[in-house]
Amino acid sequence: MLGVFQGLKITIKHFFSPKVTRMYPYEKRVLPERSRGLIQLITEPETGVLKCEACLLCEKVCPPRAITIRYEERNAFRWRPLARPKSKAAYYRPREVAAYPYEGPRPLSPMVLAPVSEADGDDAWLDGLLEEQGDLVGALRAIQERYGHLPRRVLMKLARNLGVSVSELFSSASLSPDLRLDPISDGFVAGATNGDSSALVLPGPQALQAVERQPNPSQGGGASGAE
Amino acid sequence: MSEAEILPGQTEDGSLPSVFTEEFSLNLGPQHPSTHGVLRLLVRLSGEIVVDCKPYLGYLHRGVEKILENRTYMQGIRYVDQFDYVSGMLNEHSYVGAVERLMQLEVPRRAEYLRVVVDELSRICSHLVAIGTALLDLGAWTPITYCFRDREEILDLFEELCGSRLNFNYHRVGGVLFDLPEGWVAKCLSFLARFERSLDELEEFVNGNELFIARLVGVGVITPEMGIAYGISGPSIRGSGVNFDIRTYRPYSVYTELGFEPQLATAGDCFARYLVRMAEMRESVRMVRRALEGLPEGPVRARMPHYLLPPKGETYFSIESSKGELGVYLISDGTANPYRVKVRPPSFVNLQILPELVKGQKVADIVAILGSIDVVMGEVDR
Amino acid sequence: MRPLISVARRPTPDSRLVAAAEIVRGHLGPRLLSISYQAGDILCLEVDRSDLLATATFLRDAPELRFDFLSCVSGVDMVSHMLVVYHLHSLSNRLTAQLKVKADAREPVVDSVSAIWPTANWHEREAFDMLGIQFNGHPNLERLLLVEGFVGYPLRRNYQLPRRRWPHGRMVEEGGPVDERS
Amino acid sequence: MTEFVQQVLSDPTVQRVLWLIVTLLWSLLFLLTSVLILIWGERKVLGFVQDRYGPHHTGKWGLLQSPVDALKMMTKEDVVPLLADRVVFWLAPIAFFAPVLAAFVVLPFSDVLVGADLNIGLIYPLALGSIGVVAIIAAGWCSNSKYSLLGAFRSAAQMISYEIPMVLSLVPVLLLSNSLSLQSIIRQQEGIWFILVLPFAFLTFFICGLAETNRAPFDFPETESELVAGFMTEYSGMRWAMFYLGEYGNMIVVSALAATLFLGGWQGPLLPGIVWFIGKVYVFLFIFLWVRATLPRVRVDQLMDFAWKWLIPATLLNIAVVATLALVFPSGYLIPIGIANWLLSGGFVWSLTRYMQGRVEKSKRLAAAWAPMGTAEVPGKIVVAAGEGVLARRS
Repeated sequence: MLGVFQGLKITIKHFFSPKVTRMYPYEKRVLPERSRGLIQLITEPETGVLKCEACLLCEKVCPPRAITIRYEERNAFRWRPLARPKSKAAYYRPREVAAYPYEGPRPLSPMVLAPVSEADGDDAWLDGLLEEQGDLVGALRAIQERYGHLPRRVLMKLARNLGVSVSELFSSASLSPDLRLDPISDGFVAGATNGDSSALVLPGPQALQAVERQPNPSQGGGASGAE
Repeated sequence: MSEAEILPGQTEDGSLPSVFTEEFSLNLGPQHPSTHGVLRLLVRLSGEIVVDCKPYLGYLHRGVEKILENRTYMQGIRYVDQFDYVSGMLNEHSYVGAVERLMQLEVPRRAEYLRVVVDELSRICSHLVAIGTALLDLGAWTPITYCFRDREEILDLFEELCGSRLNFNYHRVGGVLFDLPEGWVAKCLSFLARFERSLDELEEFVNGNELFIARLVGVGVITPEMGIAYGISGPSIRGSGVNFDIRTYRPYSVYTELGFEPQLATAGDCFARYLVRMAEMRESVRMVRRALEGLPEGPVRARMPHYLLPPKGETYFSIESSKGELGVYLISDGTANPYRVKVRPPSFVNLQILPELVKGQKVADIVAILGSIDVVMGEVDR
Repeated sequence: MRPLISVARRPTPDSRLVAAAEIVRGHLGPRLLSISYQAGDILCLEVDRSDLLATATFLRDAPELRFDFLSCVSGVDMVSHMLVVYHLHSLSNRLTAQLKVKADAREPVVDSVSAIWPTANWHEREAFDMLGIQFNGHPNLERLLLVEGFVGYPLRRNYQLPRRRWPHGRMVEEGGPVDERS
Repeated sequence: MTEFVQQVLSDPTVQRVLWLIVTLLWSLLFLLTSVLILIWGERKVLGFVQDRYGPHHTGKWGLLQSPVDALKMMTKEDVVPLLADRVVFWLAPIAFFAPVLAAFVVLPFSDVLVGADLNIGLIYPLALGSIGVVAIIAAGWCSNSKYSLLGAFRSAAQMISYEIPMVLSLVPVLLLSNSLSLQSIIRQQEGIWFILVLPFAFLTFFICGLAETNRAPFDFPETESELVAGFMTEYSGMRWAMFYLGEYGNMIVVSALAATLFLGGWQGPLLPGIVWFIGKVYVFLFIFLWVRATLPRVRVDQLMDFAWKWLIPATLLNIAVVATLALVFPSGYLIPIGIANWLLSGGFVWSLTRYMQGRVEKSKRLAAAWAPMGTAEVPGKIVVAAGEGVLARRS
């Protein structure tokens, strides 16, 4: 029983020793400088210009392919002279900031939006659209026929014309099933890699491609042989 | 008496035995507080005694070996990190070591020393979790909180070093990612001093305690022959006196320079394995201290091309992870992606002996034995 | 493409490994298809499928070799053929060996070594599970990690991940194994 | 009108009935408040032992934790399994809680404040304790589930096999106080508390108390590893709370008994009797919580072994020793009995430690036969001899 009493001695010592709990919501820990927690778009501290230049490296290197970057050409003000004439500076289209209802200074959040570039595509036909169609859904269908889907840029211009928030347009567009908000894409195709190795009898690239097309013996057609 | 009417357990002449017992099966897991992760054990009991035990695996199978074939070497490190999620650094070291061995690459000495420091700290984390949860399954509520309190300090050190607390992504082919931030060495050395005192306290708490001895001694005995036949490695086999530690069996990195000594116990039961893990933590503390004191100057990473193209060929490289021999059999076909990565996870192999050990023991011992073999399901199911 | 990294000259194998190689070559003779050293400290052997069991028992029982610790059994799909690789440690002589066996690409059948090294049981079940390699004489060869009703062998080169397409905004999966349970 | 009331009040039977009502109210009040304190105390003590604060967000120091739990208990749905035997299902929690409340009548809170100073005061609570066993088996049987039946039989076996040493360990106290009524036992301890004279009896009594109430090292019915929650698996809501109340009530009864028998009940220099008594009860309750936070669970067969092979012989030996010494020294028998008892408890503790060390040595001897296997570059260092236990020197 001596061991039991020794155990009790230790626990009573801990009963009176200082505690290590950190009251999370009230005391937060200062994260070390290198901590890779939240992925954020950061802006230049002085000018508030986004640091991201849409080099799309993060999208390419992300192992689980979790990052997709949509970028637009931006020729607004830049501090650094353009290394290449046509810079791919980007801004990241936030969700509803365009419909920011309040006047006055906008909160400078990293998701800052630069103004919608006016001179892209002939959107003059948008202005008289509502009168022709008579109702909003008709206008949206007209846009759909023209572009194949409802591009966000056009929707925002339409909202600006109607003086209404874009989210109303979004909600009405998403109500009807045939209106599409995303461009049609052919999806993700996974393929095996190729390559050969002399030390090993590895299949050549052509052999691998040839193999890809044949179905797995136990796959597709009927019950598998091995079962 | 026709065949159909004989009840189970009934003798031929039709008389029922005095005590009419019937085996029944009990499902431990997969959502079970004391199986470490999602492991399901179908156990057939007759009263208290376990008649048969059948583990069911695959609940955490993510198909990492297939994913690794579609990722470049650099991207693969993130996936290898998630095998044994309580000691991330050791997994990375095995994958990165395999690629370096394939490329016959000389890693700068400072990087090797940093790898030893980080690996041994990660081993301490893993052993703390192993011992804490094993004792929790026996019903002792307090040791696990002492273990996790110390583990938090190590995770803070890792966060300062490489930025994250679970998926570290710190090892790179040819070295390590960052050098030590200033003030890190002092923090680490002070932690080691505090940690040794809390290890003494934990040992005082558990070693003499009659209840722990009653629950752990003589339970789940692995004889050396049985252990080697079942391919057990790590603290589980060193608890039976087999001197098989990859750091001295096939020395890699700078362990020989740091004078590493494998820790053995003789009894081969759950208590011996617990003692080996405690001794290994003390050895790891010595290793980290020696590595930090003798840290050579120099670059932290060899000069590597951005687009890594290892030569064609195959290699088998294994390190001593906290659970045992973590081997990586790598076949590369000269392209940016490995052709085949087969990982030899120690928990997967050590778990194979569980049904063997549990037959004939009591129900309450299943959890004690499982805790002493120290299995992490992320590594078993890959 | 010129290797960017200076590949150190091939390290010379250490003496004990060479001695072990002589013993193996002496015993197996013609049946030994190839013998080589990998980075100087692993003895690589290749044997035909038929005399795998004989070689395995020899490697385990020969007094100078005593490869009693089977570290890992891995299956590899080389498209032209299926490869089963055994990695062995000899705890008493501190040696490591690698034994390779080729099998047919579509219907791979290999003898099971679980009688010699009991640890091979789950290794072989996993190889069957992932690559469809049949192991004769295995106590209970069934799927280990994948679901019982899973169809197809994922680690085979011709295993096609299901392709995802988004016609009209709804995700559709084509190709890939047909799960007979659904 | 008033003399009628006086005339009624003066009637002894009416007085006794009124007094019993007062004791019922008083013991209910004491039971419920201390259960509330215990619910909060258990989590706080467990927390403080583990270097953390325990409940903190409900109320100032988490003080509202128990009312919140009670509220949760009431609002939770009261599930009755389909094929359960409804009557027994409804009756079992009551049968489990009633004896606990009944036992309060005999506890001496102060020299005046006692329900009924029965002359069989000591046996009464122990007898009520065994009714709890019947309730447990009923609960296990009627919830019609494999786990609860197994848990119920295990708990029943445990409580029965620990009741015997519990009663036997109290016999020496009777020998000294030669009276069963608790008040007189307390008065006997005027000069010296029995814990100083009979430490061995106290040690065995406390261990059996732990087992009686399914607490600390002996709480395997509620082990999450094998049986989900023992006989309480199918209960929920208020019914489960009744079992919970019953368990804490049992704890209070056992601590109260220990306080009266060994620490001299309401005796104490300055403060009034009742404060002393409640203080001592809470000291023992703290020990219950402290032991639960420290020790692991014991296996079923080890539990039975310990009871039958260690506790019962030990208590019988204690009775024999105390009885003979009482005969040999008819007058001043306190001192020799005290010395003998201290020696006995020291011997018991030491022999238990040695027995456990023996098992460790045995497992090492078995392993000595194995041939050393595996040669690495560096010969392995044998870890400190496997578990020399508390006497281990750290190499």
